[in-house]
Amino acid sequence: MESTTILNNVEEKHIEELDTVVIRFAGDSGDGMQLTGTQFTNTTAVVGNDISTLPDFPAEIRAPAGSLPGVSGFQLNFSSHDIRTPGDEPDVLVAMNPAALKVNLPDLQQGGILIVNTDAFNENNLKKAGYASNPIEDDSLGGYRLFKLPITTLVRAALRDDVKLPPKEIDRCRNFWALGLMYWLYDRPLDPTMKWLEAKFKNKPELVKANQLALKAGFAYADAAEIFTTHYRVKRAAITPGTYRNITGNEATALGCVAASVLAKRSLFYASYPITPASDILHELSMRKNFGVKTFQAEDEIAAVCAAIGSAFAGHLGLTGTSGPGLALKSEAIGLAVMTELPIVVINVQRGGPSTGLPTKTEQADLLQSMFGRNGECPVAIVAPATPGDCFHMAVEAFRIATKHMIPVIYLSDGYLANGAEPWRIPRTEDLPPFQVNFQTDPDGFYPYSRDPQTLARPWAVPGTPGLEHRVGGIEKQDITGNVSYEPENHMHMVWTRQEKVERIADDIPDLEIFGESQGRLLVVGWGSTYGSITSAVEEMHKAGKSVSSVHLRYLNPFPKNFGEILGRFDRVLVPELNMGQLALLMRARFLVPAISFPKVKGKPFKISELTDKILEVYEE
Amino acid sequence: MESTTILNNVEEKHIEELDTVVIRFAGDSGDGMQLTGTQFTNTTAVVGNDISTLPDFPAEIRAPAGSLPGVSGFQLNFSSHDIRTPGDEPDVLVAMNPAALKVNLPDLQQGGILIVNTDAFNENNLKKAGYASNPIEDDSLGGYRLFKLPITTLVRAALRDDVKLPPKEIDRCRNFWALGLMYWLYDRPLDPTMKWLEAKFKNKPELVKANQLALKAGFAYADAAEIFTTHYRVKRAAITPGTYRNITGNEATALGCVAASVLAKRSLFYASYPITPASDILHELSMRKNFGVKTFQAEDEIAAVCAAIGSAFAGHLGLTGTSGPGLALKSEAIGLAVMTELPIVVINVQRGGPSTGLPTKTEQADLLQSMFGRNGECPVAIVAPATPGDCFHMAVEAFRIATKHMIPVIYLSDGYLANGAEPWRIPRTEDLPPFQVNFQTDPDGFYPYSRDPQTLARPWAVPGTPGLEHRVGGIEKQDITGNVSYEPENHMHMVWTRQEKVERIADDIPDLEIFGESQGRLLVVGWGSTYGSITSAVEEMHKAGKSVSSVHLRYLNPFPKNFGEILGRFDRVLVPELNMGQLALLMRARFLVPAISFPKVKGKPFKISELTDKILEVYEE
Amino acid sequence: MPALPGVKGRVMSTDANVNGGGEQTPPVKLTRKDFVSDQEVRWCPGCGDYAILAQVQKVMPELGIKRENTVFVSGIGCSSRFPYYMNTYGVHSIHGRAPAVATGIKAANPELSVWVITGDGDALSIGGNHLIHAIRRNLDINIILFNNRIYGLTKGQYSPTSEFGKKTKSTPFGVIDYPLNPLSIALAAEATFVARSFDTHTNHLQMVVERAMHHKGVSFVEVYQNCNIFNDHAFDMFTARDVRDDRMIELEHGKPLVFGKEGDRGIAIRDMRLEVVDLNNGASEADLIVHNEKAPDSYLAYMLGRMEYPEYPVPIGVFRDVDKPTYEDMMRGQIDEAVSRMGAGDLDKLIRGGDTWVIE
Amino acid sequence: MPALPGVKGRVMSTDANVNGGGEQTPPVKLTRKDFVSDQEVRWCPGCGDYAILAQVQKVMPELGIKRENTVFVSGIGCSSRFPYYMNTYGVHSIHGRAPAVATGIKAANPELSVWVITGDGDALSIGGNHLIHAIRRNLDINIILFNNRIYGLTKGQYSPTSEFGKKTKSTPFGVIDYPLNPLSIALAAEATFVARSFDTHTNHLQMVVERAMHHKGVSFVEVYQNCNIFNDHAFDMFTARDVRDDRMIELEHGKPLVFGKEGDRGIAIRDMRLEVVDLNNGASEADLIVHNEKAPDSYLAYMLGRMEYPEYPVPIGVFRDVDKPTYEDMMRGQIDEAVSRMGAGDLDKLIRGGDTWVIE
Ligand SMILES: Cc1ncc(C[n+]2csc(CCOP(=O)(O)OP(=O)(O)O)c2C)c(N)n1
Ligand SMILES: Cc1ncc(C[n+]2csc(CCOP(=O)(O)OP(=O)(O)O)c2C)c(N)n1
Ligand code: SF4
Ligand code: SF4
Ligand SMILES: [Mg+2]
Ligand SMILES: [Mg+2]
Repeated sequence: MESTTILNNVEEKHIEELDTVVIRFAGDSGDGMQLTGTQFTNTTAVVGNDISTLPDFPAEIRAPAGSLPGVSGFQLNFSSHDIRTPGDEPDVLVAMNPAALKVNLPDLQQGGILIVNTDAFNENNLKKAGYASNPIEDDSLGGYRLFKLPITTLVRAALRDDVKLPPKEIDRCRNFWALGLMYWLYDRPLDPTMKWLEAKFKNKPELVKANQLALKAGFAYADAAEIFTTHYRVKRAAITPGTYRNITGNEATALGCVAASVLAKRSLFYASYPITPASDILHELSMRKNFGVKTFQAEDEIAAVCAAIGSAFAGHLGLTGTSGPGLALKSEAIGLAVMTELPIVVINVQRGGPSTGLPTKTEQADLLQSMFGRNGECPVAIVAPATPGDCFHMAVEAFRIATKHMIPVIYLSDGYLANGAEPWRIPRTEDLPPFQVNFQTDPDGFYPYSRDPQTLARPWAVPGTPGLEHRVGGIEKQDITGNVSYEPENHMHMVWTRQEKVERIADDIPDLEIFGESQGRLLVVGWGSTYGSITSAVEEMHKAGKSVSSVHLRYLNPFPKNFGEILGRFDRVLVPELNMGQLALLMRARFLVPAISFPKVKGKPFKISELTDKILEVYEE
Repeated sequence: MESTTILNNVEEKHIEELDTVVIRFAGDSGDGMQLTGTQFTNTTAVVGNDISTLPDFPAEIRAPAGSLPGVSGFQLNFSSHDIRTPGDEPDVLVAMNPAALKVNLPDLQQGGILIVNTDAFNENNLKKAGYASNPIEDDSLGGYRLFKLPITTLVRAALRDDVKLPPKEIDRCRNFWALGLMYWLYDRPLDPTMKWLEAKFKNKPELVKANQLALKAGFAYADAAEIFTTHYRVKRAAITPGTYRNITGNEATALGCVAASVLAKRSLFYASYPITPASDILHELSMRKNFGVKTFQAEDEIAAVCAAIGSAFAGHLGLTGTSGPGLALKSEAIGLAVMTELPIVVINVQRGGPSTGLPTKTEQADLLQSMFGRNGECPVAIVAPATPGDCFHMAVEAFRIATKHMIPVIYLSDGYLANGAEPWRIPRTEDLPPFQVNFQTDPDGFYPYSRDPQTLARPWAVPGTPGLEHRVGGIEKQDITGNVSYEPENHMHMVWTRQEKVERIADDIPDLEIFGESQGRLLVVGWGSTYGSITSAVEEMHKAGKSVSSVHLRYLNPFPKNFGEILGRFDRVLVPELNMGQLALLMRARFLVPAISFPKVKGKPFKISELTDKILEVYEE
Repeated sequence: MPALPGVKGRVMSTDANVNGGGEQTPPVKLTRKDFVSDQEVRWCPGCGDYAILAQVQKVMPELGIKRENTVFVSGIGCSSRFPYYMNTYGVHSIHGRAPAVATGIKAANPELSVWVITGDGDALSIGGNHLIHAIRRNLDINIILFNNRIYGLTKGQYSPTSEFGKKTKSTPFGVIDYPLNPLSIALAAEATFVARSFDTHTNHLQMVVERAMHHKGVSFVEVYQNCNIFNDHAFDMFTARDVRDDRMIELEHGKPLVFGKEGDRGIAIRDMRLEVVDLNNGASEADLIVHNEKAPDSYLAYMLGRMEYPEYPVPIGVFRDVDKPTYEDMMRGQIDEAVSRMGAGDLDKLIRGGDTWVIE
Repeated sequence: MPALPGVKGRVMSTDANVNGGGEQTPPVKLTRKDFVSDQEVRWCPGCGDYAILAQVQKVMPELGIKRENTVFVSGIGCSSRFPYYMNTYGVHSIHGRAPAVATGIKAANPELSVWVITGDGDALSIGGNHLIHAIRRNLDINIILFNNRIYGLTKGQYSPTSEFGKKTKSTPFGVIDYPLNPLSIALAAEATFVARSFDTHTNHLQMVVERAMHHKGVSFVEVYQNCNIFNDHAFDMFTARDVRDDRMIELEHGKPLVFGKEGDRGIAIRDMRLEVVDLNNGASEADLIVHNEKAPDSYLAYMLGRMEYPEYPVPIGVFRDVDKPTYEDMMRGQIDEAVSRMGAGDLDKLIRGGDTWVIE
């Protein structure tokens, strides 16, 4: 096959084995860096490495070309063993313009490879990036292995004769040239991307040709040019066999909800008001109409959750999704769902707060809002996926719990999971745990608030069923009959019942699994999107022979049954969170453990190194 | 004076000394029981007893006459020593109809005095009240000292000759007849009420006459009739000298806000959307236009808080008020106030929840919503008045803190404080602590987010001031400049700064005072409206020689500085709350103390006896 | 793989009962009693709400809809207690949100007959936005707004329909907000059916409720309702029996706008203004506007809806009644189209979507 | 006792500066530059927002309002970034709530010139209710709605003004909601000033902004704005230079409704419908509607506001401009009245209100 032949004729050059590489592609929004990153990812997946990726979009507003806020980046981490994060600091940075360099250089490792498109380092762009002098001319970049390539010029040269496209279009092939170069550098085949281009531009043969030429030209240039003496090989990783795909958290969340609908044999009704970073779930689900999925773009978040409640009353899987500010707006209506004991799922893709905050950045600061952000004693169940792929599984779980226990469930994703991607081993439908959803149909002895002895769930009796006519609402209900009741004892009983319904979910969820020894000096407790970095950090501690273990919560209300008991088995408990210590607060209150909070609120995930440093500090103390 | 003469000619009858009496007047909404209660209260105040009262309205919807939901009650507790609650169980119940009897009898003390208007116990009314047989005929009331009086008949007889009013009007004088009777029974003068009637119905002499006659008739009847052999006297209490008035929590809250406006020399802007039990604050403030108070009935709670924020930006004292469901709706916008660091006060008169819940009942279940009910890390200051009169003081405090620290303050009242009344020693304006509110006016070196070194407050720079033009908003701000910033370190710094601003308020509020010994076996911790019952219960423990003390929090975020240290001095900590343990959760998380929660969520305040029982249980354990 | 929800037979199994109990089989004739729930009615004696409840309960059986296929949804307010008194399915939701809840119900199960009961505060104050959006989407739901020009449940604050200058608990010095006209708002929100009636005009009220029910698409009905506790006699000056004929006008499709005891006055338009003309001197029937519910534009309905006493007679009846595809039908249509174009969804295919690779 | 806030001299010390720097003293002549803030403008190259910003910054100095007395308030959206670029006071509030924030500012300090900048989603989707209530209260604020018929900031979902059937990120099968007409909504909400212009028509846009500013009371201005990233060419089919004259009509008070390159067409009304008539055959100027901004009723404005291309030319200009007392003036009036009736508030008197008794 073509690629191998290419690979052969480069054997002369020195090849070095690496087990992990972190690359970041950075350029202007218009430079197609996301595409470049995705292509490198897919090819790398095919080669059999483990991968984790993280795109870094500019903030919501499109910024002027060449400006700092306009910089778009894509980082990927690939390895011959399994990895769980996109990596702390890139080993390689490809910077397509000065702004990209300015924004991303601080992250590049000392001595890291730095590839820049010199053609873009002109007067104007340097000014936009706020460079007084040209960094690639002065020697401010001494600390890196700088490769200065006139990419634009080279692309034009390569395509001039064979391609009939306007100059503008030709220049837009730059990113594939850079991709080709990186393929050579890390010994990847070209043909997956060659094929992809053919499929992608089926009806634009000229574009296929142009980009394919650019790709090959980049590869050939690296191969021929003197500057690259070495290239690198990363062995395939030992990965569980199966069919894989790359998936982002938002994609997985949407797919999980569709799966729940199929498994439960109930139509999915998704009501949402667009908001970053949750909007893609709406976009994804709105394309799934052939699954009977109904999507409703509401006038605001309150209407969205209310419509979801209405659809649940009518027997659909009622779903609404938003981000922090939207969850705040939904809080009164979620109380109605608690009172009417209807099964809805509320997706909250957390972002930087408070208020409008940092809409495109990640954060975990809505846990306490999810627990307590409603008037009165108003408990709901809360789940949180740990990885992009886990979003699929936990979305199914959210609906399983909501429908079995007749209770609203809040599902806490975040910006990092939402846009981050990882290879995901695709499950087969028949392997998915089906779950039963039964409607009451028998009028005999029917009471809207009669209860299942195990779960205390009330029956789901939907309009259209003769003999089950009943009224629900937000005023306190008499147990069993569901009639309005202002009776003091009944109120206490119902407050207790709603609380107890949540507690009993603990019988229905898996125990926590401990990563590492089941007891010891330090336990690291995490939840949600920090799974990757925490687990990697703890793994390093294991390598260093430290008595450090970790547990990761995917069920936050109620807690898994064995949580308290596990906490008792460790001398110290450390809780890293992308907030000021919200889970830590709940743990301290519930178990009276002196849990140590390790907060980070910078709109970014934890670096493994930040965690290992903190772990050692607490460990040694 | 007239009363004395009256008092004289009853000397023959036996007089008994009591030190505390609890009376409840109960009848149909139409029977004027609230008025009767208020008159007895005022007269009793004049006589110099200490008093505490609690009205008990029917739920929001007017129910049909004679029905159970239509029952309206008014309880008052008066004494020769100082008291803090309306009392647990009435010694005397006046029931004007069967429904009133049905609803209120369960609370009456065994052997208590029960006065009923037999004329109202007809077929129809008995049916409406759900009585199979007539309770005053069968001997189901054996356990009480029952007095059966044909009040309607007696009133008609008394007024027949001298009053020209339609029968309906005449019957409506029943309540004053009953009042007269009670005045005799508890040895109160008639003339305050006589005078009040003259003032009240200035232009309706016929009504004055009718009611005065009824009042005297009731008094004379008791005096003459054989049935009452004894009457009672309650000595004047030793009360701090001063001018007193009765005041409800909602009145005091409104007055406190007006006072803050006068003290700070800033106009008050109150934006609110009506909701039980907060609406009276809007009604009260809308009458205060001559103080420059601007009231704005908004289209909803969100508009209300946003308008308050706007008014604060423009230099007014921005105030909004609501109850639990409304606070939920305001949560997103409160985040904007936190981000823009503008001083607003948010009044939340808590009611039974969740959702619509029990709108007319009291509860303390919005503490955690107030702490955490917003997206992101979004701290605000929280204060809570302890008594109706304290509402005045804490409202002033709320504005003092908000304006000095440039921060939103949530003020947690509840239905019990809102409608409950107590004699309030009226402060003199010159005795009130004035507080300075300074606007920035000097453009020199002005930055919208520069900070006061003590409080970290930013300057209040209002439109209309030349040279201070600046923009604020909900996106994360760069410290000092206030420019939009997505910079990671700045975000962490600002999250910390907003938190630290709240913490530093602790330097600016009084330490907790301990009621009882400063250390010992058991500390009872309360907050808000439970002050009266907790303090009374602890006082009983003191009488019983138990080592029990109490502290009462009126500042909930931040906690007073000495709180943690005090907790350390007691073996056990008990936290009674009208919720499922919300303050207890905060205490356990913050101080890791094994605080024991004593929850009551029945829409009613604690009875002193409930507390003493629980205290003893925990004490003995 | 399992049967696909919402695809096979288009509507999901929830609806089975609906179809099972389906419209096909001739409905059993029900009576008013069948629609009376076991809950004690809790309005003030003399409240206009009683009359409206009675008419709705009366009309229901005549419309031949089944109780089990009927859902009443309300917000919060005295009027919003309504669903408790109907022996059908019901949701007493939260303040202002009934249209949104109803949207979810109707979109989920288009076979249901969905009714929204709301008040002037519930619908036009806190709920104004949901109202206009539910209307513009033209779901086939029936919205009945009980307009008593006051907040009843919270005991007497002014509402968006309260008269300018009115003194209420929250406006001791008088209202300074200009009131909203519910009909104007509904029409501006592209309503396909707009009508008005009042509590004590029983036959007319029945007629309007029936018309609303029969209209396919959103129906907006304003009902003047007397709150005898906090806003008594709010409408008497034109609804009182003795003055009614001279101060109100009943709109009828295709008929000229005539009113008055003697039927001797009418409404004409003269250089872009509506005018009351006297048929006894000068004007003739030919000058009068002929009412047209079906006018493609909402101009006429808008104009008539803005007539107010004393300048004009207060109009009641059906202002507008035109047909447009409903939201739920189009939603279903898109699903059908998707299924026929892409085939019923296959979960395995879906999750394998995009680039995949196999690790052995 | 301390001076009473908001009473002595009516407006509180905050306003001192305003009065101090008062409208009395002839304003220093400012230039466009004075209104340009130091913040880098962050819209996509080619966005219509730039043109609107430029016109507003140009008009401001000509209106002679002071920077320090000007406040721009916005919600969330691309358009809502506007206040950052104005060197005045500003609040970039939260999504949909700008009218409410502006209400608080204006009511607190009526001396300020308050502007609301909002988008079609911000104003008509999440913010619809605040918009209509701010309008009906007739505060003297100027609301400019940037209508690009799309959600720009969130990258391309449909908005309440998006065309029926339009394919967007959230409607791959096409929009099934019927769009709202912003002018209809504003008029139904009792607006006293309603106008429309579009981004590239600089002089006209300036004229409209100036008119809005001079109108005492709420001013609602819809501006068609091109989002060249997510909804490019949305308005070209009638705003493009070459077709503009034939497909749009500029309203002018007191003038007959004439349009077309040759000015040979006009708008007439025939049995309750607007009609495009040809002046070259049949119709004469006399048949045409004469525009009247001052019409006491909003009928005409409502009708004209509903004209849409292709059936009609798209109207721009001032549709309605009538006078009504403003909310903030009436609020102040009630305060003045209260003070003159009861005397400036005395706190001691107040808290001693009601029955008191003395304990020695
Ligand atoms: C979120 C929220 N805000 C406020 C209230 C208080 N509230 C209940 S009903 C109502 C208005 C009632 O007026 P209307 O809608 O006209 O109904 P009516 O009682 O007159 O029939 C208000 C303000 C509430 N229940 N919930
Ligand atoms: C409470 C809340 N919900 C949703 C969002 C996300 N959001 C921001 S702007 C916007 C709509 C923008 O559209 P438009 O108002 O037309 O402004 P444009 O960007 O088109 O100028 C949305 C949905 C938000 N910021 N806050
Ligand atoms: S308050 Fe008014 S609207 Fe409410 S039930 Fe009573 S009469 Fe009817
Ligand atoms: S997305 Fe559209 S509206 Fe927003 S800035 Fe870009 S072009 Fe303008
Ligand atoms: Mg009403
Ligand atoms: Mg837009």
